Amino acid sequence: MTTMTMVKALNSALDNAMERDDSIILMGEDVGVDGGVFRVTDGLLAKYGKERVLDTPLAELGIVGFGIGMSMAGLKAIPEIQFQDFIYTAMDQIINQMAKLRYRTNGDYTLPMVLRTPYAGGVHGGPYHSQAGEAYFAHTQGLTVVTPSNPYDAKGLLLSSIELNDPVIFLEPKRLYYATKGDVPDDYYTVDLRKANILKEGDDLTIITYGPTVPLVMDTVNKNNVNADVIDLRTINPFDVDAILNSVKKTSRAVIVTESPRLFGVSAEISATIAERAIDYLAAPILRVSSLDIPVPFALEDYYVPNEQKIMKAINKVLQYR
Amino acid sequence: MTTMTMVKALNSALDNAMERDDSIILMGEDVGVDGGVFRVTDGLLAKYGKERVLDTPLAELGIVGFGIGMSMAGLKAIPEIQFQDFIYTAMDQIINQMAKLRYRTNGDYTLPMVLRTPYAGGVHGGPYHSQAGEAYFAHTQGLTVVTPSNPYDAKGLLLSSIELNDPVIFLEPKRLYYATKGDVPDDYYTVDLRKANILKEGDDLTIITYGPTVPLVMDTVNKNNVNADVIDLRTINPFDVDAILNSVKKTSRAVIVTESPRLFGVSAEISATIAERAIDYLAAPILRVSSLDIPVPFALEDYYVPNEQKIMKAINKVLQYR
Amino acid sequence: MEVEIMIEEADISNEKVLEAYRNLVMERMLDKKMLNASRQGFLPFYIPLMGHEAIHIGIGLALRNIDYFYPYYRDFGALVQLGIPMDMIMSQVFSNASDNELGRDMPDHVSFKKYNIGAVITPVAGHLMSAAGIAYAKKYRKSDGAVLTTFGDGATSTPDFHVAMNFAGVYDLPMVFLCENNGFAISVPTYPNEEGQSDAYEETRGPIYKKAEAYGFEGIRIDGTSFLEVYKQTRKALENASNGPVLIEAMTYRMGPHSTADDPNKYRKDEVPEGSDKDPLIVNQKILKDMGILTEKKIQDINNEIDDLTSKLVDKYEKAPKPDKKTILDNLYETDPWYITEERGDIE
Amino acid sequence: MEVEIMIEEADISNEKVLEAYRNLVMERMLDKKMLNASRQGFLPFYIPLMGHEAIHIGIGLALRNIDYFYPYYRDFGALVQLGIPMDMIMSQVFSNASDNELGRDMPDHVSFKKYNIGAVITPVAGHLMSAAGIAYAKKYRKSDGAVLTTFGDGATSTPDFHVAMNFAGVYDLPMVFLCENNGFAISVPTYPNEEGQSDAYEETRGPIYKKAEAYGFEGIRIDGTSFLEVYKQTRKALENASNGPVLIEAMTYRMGPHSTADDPNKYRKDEVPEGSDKDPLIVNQKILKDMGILTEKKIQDINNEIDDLTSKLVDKYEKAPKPDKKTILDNLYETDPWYITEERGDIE
Ligand SMILES: Cc1ncc(C[n+]2csc(CCOP(=O)(O)OP(=O)(O)O)c2C)c(N)n1
Ligand SMILES: Cc1ncc(C[n+]2csc(CCOP(=O)(O)OP(=O)(O)O)c2C)c(N)n1
Ligand SMILES: [Mg+2]
Ligand SMILES: [Mg+2]
Repeated sequence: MTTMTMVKALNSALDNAMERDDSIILMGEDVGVDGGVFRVTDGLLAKYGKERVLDTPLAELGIVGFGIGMSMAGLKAIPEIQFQDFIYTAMDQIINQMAKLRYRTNGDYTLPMVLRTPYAGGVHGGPYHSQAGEAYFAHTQGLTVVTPSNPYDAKGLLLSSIELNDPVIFLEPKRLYYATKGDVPDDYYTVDLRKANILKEGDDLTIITYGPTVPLVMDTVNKNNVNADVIDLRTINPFDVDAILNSVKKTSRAVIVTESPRLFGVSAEISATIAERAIDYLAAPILRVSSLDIPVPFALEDYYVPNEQKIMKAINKVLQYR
Repeated sequence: MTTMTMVKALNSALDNAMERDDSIILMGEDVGVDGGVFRVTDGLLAKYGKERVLDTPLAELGIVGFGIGMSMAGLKAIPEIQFQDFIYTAMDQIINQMAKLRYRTNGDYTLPMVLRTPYAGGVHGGPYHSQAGEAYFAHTQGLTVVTPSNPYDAKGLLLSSIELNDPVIFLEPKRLYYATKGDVPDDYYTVDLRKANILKEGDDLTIITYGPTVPLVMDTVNKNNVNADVIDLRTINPFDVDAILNSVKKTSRAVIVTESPRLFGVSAEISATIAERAIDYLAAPILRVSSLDIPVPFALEDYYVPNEQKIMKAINKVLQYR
Repeated sequence: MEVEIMIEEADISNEKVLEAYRNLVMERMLDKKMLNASRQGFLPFYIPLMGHEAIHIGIGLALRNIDYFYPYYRDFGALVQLGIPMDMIMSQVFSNASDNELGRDMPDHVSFKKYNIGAVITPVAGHLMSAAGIAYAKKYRKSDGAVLTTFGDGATSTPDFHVAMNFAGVYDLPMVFLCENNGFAISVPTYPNEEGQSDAYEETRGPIYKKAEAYGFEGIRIDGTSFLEVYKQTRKALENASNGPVLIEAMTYRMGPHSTADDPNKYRKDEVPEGSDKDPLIVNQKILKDMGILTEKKIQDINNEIDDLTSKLVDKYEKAPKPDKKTILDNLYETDPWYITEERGDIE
Repeated sequence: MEVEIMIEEADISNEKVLEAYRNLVMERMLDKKMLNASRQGFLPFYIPLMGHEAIHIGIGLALRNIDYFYPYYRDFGALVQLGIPMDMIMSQVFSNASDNELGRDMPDHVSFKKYNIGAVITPVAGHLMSAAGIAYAKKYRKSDGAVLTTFGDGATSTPDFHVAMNFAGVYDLPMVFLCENNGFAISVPTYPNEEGQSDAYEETRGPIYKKAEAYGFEGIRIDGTSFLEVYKQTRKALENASNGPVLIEAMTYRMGPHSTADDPNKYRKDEVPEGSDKDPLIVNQKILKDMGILTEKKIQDINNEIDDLTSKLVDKYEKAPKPDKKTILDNLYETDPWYITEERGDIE
């Protein structure tokens, strides 16, 4: 057990996995000699060599496609996209090849691979280093979309993702990379991909969140003594529907907090699922707290993202609703 | 006024617009000499010449990007993507340049352009000629996402889209291209992009749908004597929130029908909006009818899409709910 | 990639050449009959092959059992020549219950992993980076052989072509890129028209084979109407691929429509009519006659035999049962998520 | 494109050359001071320029008032040389309230439509097809001049590079592609390392300037450390662009980190230290001395003058007010949709 940042926890996961399994190959821009722009792959080139840690040309389409081919051929690729904002030239590879390969061949080919990428805000990177595009992946049938909220989960979820025999989009909330440290086992362990984490129990309402906004929600709830169930989804698709419904049936009130813009985002699906399956239990509207429905503005990012005030406004509205 | 198919109505819209405005340029694969694989651009090369109707190399990224540049320079580009399924190599251009240009430059550049593409099923085209990916565009801040459901709207909405000083994703339900004919004025006219179309009024429930599933919903409702408000959204983003809320407040029950898969799709946003703003009026769960949450299977497409039976099941469940 | 191997070494004896010719005739005849099946509604969609037969047969001859083949949608004959069981090929084309893909993908979009054959994908060039990744796996595992991947002339305009060629160069991948240049991407000509001949712009100004230089490796242009030429050059490229990639531009003409949804009269005059000098069937008959392998009589005998065989084949697969609708939700993930389990309940 | 024109014809008199040299010094000094501002927290992010100055000044000299310029993020000095008001440039870099973009985009991501300058975009090469479209508009409208677009060496690996080069060839666009080859894309070298020197793979095997041949037009390699050379070659290319596109590979070295988030010591040794023979500042001082335009004394005078000027400039913009948060929801669409109107209520 060591106290470490999320970056170190992810690095440790990759190291543990690569040590066990020589079919694992990393690839991406600056992941090798440089050790990754956020240092997640630091030291791995030195340890595993340039056959297993590949600096690539500047082409996200190539990074993802190279990984797909390797995984088709029995290796296990872990490509990195330097910022999620740059993933879109690879979108055809992700939606049309990666996500559909198992289904369209009826399992003739399977595709165990983990596409890692730092995502969402927190580094004041403007419209192209801050995007929270999880909804694009969540709506793509065949992908598993995971996002950790703390160092322990980061390592355990990454190792579970590597074990999965299906493609994973692993979204790393870059605002949490160095934000806090946590106790993380040095050895190999996994965290169940299909189970949400109930971070706190309470009777008055249910707050559903994941990834980058989890610490914000916990701080807000603790500081304001909110008596809430707080659910960290961990996996966005397939999400843990039982954890959500059980809690909402208990509390009758729900608020969903995400960093991505609201419209047509992941929080809409959570809300719709509740509205479909637990309407009789509801005593208040289902509210969503999110970023504004605009691109991420460079200078005004702080006014763009959800904050304590906005979350408390929604909580109070839901709690006071009669 | 002429009775025509949706294809002809779209062709007529392009013809009317190009006649008026020599800044309009069409481009895409096989849109010129061939007249488009669905014949939407038939005859336009002969009439307007190869400077205004451009056959392009096989690169969706190029087709969209070329259009963006032209529209930045004061022209009005109307690129065509041959099938929506192939749009993803252009996703970076769409999400990062097209959608954000006005916002990130604070209006220094504006981008009047209409990206047309045949979408959704109906031609038995399998996983790559049938996708209904409207959710990807709806979640992209800065885009206007339009989809017509009949020949009259097709022409009027396309002309409104061409008039707009912002980028439009114009999704043409290919299953409706030749399905029915309708009366369409030969002259120029527009249909309001931000107003939903109330196709039918009724007191028992509200059915919200758009584009490819509109005729199916109308047939189902008529055949089964369902006493429903039927709302055709026409524009998915920004959708007409008042039309939805006014109706649901009247009927207390809502079913949303889309051809795209359900999870994290457009219907989730409609449901969430209702759950957020009209919960007190609801007498039943908000249900969604959609395609299955899988890629489109070639041989079994008929079992994949929504049908009368699935829609009636949801309607009956909502109506009988106590 | 430890999978069962069926691809045989090509022993280019006269018998082998004659067998290859028979396969070429088979492709031609099957093509017509499948086109016909499509007109009659047995096949909702079909991709014609006429003009490509010599490339296909040549590829089939060239591939060794150590190689991997990632085809595109217009490579039917290569599969036949490789010796993939006809039952697998035909079941796929007719989307039957016995299709190993269960009718999930379009006709000609095969996936034969156990024969080291990739999963054909519709988006043009969408497989090229997958092929590169497979080539990297070969290199990493130090296994023998190379990867051959095919694509059309239109594919060279795509993002994927550029990126895959560049990766192949940078990582020195054991890989052969084979472009089946049939002169058109649907209606768009590969190269500039003669002045005034058409109002279509073209795919590109640079000759395709020369594009390899941009990535630091060699490109060659070959005659794609002679299967022996295709065999020879492709085999050589595969054998040398351990020294790095090669691009081959095989020249031919698409003699039919692009697909059953296409009408070429809208945009071109047919420059290579069936039975003309440039028709690969005629070209190869002439070559084999000159070699003394084929006679007029033999041509007739083969025609009669294959006509019968292919009629029976198409007849059989036209009528075979389709996949059960209950299978529709299988194999999205290894383990069904809750919503797939729920949706199974909706498939009655 | 009827917009106000500021870009002046370059009259390459000695005065003009000296003014260009002053701008080069200004770029060098501003660069240091802005880097410093970034260390002190006044600039959250900054893209260093050292090594690129001669390319920038040369470009600024070459562009005519009939041309359009679509730059990338590392072209600060070109804007200065073009005569864009310093207030506009500096307000953008410091994301101030007077920035015409209202601080929406990152430093160096300018958008100056009225000066015929494109909106710089972060995704590498994401602007190349826009530049092609703008070139098409010029051609369609039969307006004079050409489009110049710049990008790094890493950009040549992208999908966008290939597609834009191909479109430029096919439509014979009046367009100059200028690659500022500084040897690195962050940590990845452009061309193969000498054996064993580094464990990094490279961007490409083919020399960049030769890639133009794949698209049917000409590519040239030039010395990017002499602004007169860059001026001459770029001007010539712009003048000839009505005959079709050109690719220019301008060779230099990135003397600083990639950005303020980067530490080059992690992956390379500095091969061109400041003040060394290959430093563009030194290179151009030497050239101008040889031409009799510059003396040691003059160099010192200019240094002193510009040092003062740039200090005041940075000081001023460091302290200028930031955009009002109330502006945050402006200009997503021409007409606010209901949800934007609603969200305005949340910005108190
Ligand atoms: C990315 C993409 N865009 C468009 C299409 C539609 N389409 C299918 S085949 C084709 C032309 C391909 O031409 P070529 O590569 O020359 O191959 P050929 O069909 O001539 O063998 C087009 C445009 C597609 N399948 N994928
Ligand atoms: C599509 C994309 N991928 C990754 C990045 C992150 N990134 C920013 S600059 C850069 C390197 C660019 O190198 P080059 O094109 O040589 O330009 P230079 O910065 O050296 O001037 C990278 C990888 C990006 N901005 N866009
Ligand atoms: Mg072709
Ligand atoms: Mg560089």
